[in-house]
Amino acid sequence: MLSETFAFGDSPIHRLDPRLRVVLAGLFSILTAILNRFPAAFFAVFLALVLIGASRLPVRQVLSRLAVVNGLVLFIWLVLPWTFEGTPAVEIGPLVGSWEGIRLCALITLKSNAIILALIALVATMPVATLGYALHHLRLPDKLVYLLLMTYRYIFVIETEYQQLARAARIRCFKPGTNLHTYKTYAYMVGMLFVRASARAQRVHQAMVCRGFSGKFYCLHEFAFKSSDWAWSSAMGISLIVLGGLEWAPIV
Amino acid sequence: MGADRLVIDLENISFAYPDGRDVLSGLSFKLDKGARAGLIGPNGSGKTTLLHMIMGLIPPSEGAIRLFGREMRSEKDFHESRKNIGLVFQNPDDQLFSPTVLEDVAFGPLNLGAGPEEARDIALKTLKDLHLTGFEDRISYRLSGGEKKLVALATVLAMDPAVLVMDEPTTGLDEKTNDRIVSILNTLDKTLLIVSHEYNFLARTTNDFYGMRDGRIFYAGESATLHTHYHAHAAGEVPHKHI
Amino acid sequence: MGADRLVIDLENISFAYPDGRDVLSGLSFKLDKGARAGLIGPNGSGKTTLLHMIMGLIPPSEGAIRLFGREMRSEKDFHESRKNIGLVFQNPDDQLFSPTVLEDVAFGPLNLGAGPEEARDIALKTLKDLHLTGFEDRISYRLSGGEKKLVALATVLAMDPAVLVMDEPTTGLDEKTNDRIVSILNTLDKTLLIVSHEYNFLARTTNDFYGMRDGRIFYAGESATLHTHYHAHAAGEVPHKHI
Amino acid sequence: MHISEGVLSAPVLAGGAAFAVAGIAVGLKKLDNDRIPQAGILAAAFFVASLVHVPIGPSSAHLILNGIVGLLLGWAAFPVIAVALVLQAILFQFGGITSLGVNTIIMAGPAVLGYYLFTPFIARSHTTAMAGAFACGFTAVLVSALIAAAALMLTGEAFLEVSVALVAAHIVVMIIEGIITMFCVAFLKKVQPSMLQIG
Ligand SMILES: Nc1ncnc2c1ncn2[C@@H]1O[C@H](COP(=O)(O)OP(=O)(O)OP(=O)(O)O)[C@@H](O)[C@H]1O
Ligand SMILES: Nc1ncnc2c1ncn2[C@@H]1O[C@H](COP(=O)(O)OP(=O)(O)OP(=O)(O)O)[C@@H](O)[C@H]1O
Ligand SMILES: [Mg+2]
Ligand SMILES: [Mg+2]
Repeated sequence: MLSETFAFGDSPIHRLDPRLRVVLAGLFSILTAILNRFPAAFFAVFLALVLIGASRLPVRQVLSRLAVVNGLVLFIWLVLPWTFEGTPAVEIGPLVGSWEGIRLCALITLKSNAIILALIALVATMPVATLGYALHHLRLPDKLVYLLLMTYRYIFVIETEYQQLARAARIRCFKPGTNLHTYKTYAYMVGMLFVRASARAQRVHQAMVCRGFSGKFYCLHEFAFKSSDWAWSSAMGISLIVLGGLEWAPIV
Repeated sequence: MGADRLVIDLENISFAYPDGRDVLSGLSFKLDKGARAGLIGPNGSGKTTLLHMIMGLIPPSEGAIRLFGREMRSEKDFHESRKNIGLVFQNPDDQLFSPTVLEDVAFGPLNLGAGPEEARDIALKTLKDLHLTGFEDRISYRLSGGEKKLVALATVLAMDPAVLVMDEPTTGLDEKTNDRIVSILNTLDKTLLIVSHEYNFLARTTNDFYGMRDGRIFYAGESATLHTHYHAHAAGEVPHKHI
Repeated sequence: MGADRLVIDLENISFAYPDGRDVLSGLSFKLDKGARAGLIGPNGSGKTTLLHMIMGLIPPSEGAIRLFGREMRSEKDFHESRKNIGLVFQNPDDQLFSPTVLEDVAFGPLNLGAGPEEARDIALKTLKDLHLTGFEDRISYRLSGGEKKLVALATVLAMDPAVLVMDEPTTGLDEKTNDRIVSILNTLDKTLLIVSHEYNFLARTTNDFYGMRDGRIFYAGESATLHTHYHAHAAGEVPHKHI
Repeated sequence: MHISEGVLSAPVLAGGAAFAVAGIAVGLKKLDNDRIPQAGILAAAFFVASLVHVPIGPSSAHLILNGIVGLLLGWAAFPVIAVALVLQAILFQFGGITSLGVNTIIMAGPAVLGYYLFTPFIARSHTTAMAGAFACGFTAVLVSALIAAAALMLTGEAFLEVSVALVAAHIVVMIIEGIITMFCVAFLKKVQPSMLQIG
């Protein structure tokens, strides 16, 4: 089942102005993504952990989200060190792992985790609707914001529809396997989701028209920048400058 | 009973969906200001199609639609008439497309030109009138079926239409929610047109009944001509109403 | 009335959806072979949840489910029991996902191991029994509401289950389709469990009534204890039945 | 299919973002306000369908479906896929902010390509349409894998083997996507052909 696990909580981060959180997450991600030095990467992980701490999210669920990223990171670990030319570090049979390869993998690991942790702390802590309004205030095109909100509104409806179809198959003794019958069944279910989505979209559009919709979108939500937002902006601003400093300051 | 009292006046309407069979054929129907009418008919007889046609969502292949005494010719005409005729859809999930209840209810007023503040106030007041105070920040998709129906009604009432058209407002609802909708409808001072399969519900909310058959509407009786008869009923402890 | 005559035996079942409120709490329920039982309860009282639990689609948080005298512990157990218990969903759109009626009805037999030819024959025969001959190449999605309900019933009957469980088989259907479903059910020689809000329908198809309240099921009476009383009814030309 | 955060180099990320913005702009331009509900609800369906896991031998894979999305939406696939990726990032942390551009290109580029290459076949007779649909599903995933590989290679030559492994790991997925797309198109052609823009 879909759910917004982290969105509804009460913490200093949950109370921050959503616009600020989106901007901070963006800046932090971009800065971290282009880092190359270890001290900076470690500091990025540290900052992300501070944010997670401040957001008071359940540790176990945060860790389970990290598993996904680290699955991909693991894939890189399995290939890259052994194929990267450089100073040999370990040998397993015919395979030679290089220091340079290991260094690159370690850097990727730190950066990936730091960015995802910050994303969880800053953005996953708001309902998608709120993100939509924040993006609207940050001047994203109306159409894109509306597309996001519409998609968000209906993923739950359609997910329930999918669950029901999957149940309908199960009660008729459907057992998935590696065979054409299985793929055909899934393809039909997916096709049915699309057909019903399209029919629903037509009805939704009619409902919008009935309520006077004429192509213009409005936003009811206003945000207020509070003093705590200023405090967090300054603290994060300084931290990001330190992060940049660790990366770009000349080595002494 | 001059023409100025007619809010809905359909003349000789015919319609078929692209893929064939006639749904409406030579249908005529008049609804007076202040009338409260019920419409009954078998599945697929074209009730929903008819309501959508009144709202200007489907153009008739033949015949004339007059609303509030004016003939409807273009989308622009209907854009005006929709301010005065509100339709509650058969399925509330189609009607509640905004993430939160407040936005959904404010959507109509915003389109009618209200400012954000004003739309918000109208929405809050409408919710209050339907005893839905406290629902404004609820996420639409998480409401129960009955709550969704009530909020869908609120989205339409927020536009304060003179005519309220409802497509099966009570299917699948239990007696309590049913009763609540009945009592809300009975305090409204609007022209009503209600499609339903439930005689009981129609008997409690409307004054006149129409039936639908072979693509046409026929008058089926006044409330005064209602008759009563025995019917079988589950007893036991299950709570139920005797009317 | 030995334990071997019990087809469904639920003991002390409790369940809550992840987001909170208890839906079932300490529910017990027994259904004998050959019984025809109706279940009535307000919206959201957990009727659908209960039926899905019997099918093994939702695991109880507490309590035991015994079907045909065997305790159900794993998905594998349920995979077996589903051959003998068929569920017709509340919403036929959730049940039909194949492009054509024939493919939909043949889906169950195919999963039970029938070859394509055999599955086709079973499907055609089932459609014939429900007087749906000629429907095999129709597109399921485009059927009318009532036709969909009948095809959904066919998809389940094609698997020839000993027990038939139906979730609101008649909501939103007109009287004619209603009557048709009643007469089909009354010719079936199966154990029945039917959820419905319609007393009338239950009175015509079942022998015993159960109610649902506060997460439990209670016995509400036999058909013999049914009582009758007056009720308001639309007259006029609209066809309707007096029972 | 997506590349996770922290892997790609700055120029690749920036280039991906620039192309994605351009694609989204074209897509939005072709999408008038009246079609927003259509695109949004189809995006929701795409999002949900891509969570479906199908068995492959002892393992399983989730569906990608960008081929069919291309056939259904054309250029609108760009904003639709971008929105779906944003939702995946927020709800499950699949991907993040900086790789959003590249990932949009990886998924939406082949969708639009498939739309131009294969729509003509879909309208034809049964066999041709089925072959076209299979090719569309297969090619979309293949091209996605190739773009992802290219993004990695542009980041550094060290990723050559990772890229090769990535493409190789998706060969079975390509076949399955081809089959699923084929049956899905067969379904749509029967049930609602207007959705495939072939009346
Ligand atoms: N979009 C559509 N395209 C083609 N046929 C349609 C469409 N919508 C409805 N129909 C068909 O038109 C007929 C009338 O449908 P309509 O929904 O108006 O019936 P209804 O009286 O509202 O039925 P119900 O009581 O089931 O709601 C039915 O036969 C239906 O299958
Ligand atoms: N997937 C779900 N997640 C969370 N809550 C749910 C879910 N499905 C149902 N519920 C809630 O559980 C309760 C019981 O639902 P259920 O569908 O079993 O009721 P019901 O008796 O079948 O009602 P109805 O007469 O409306 O069909 C309701 O309050 C409902 O909102
Ligand atoms: Mg209808
Ligand atoms: Mg139910």
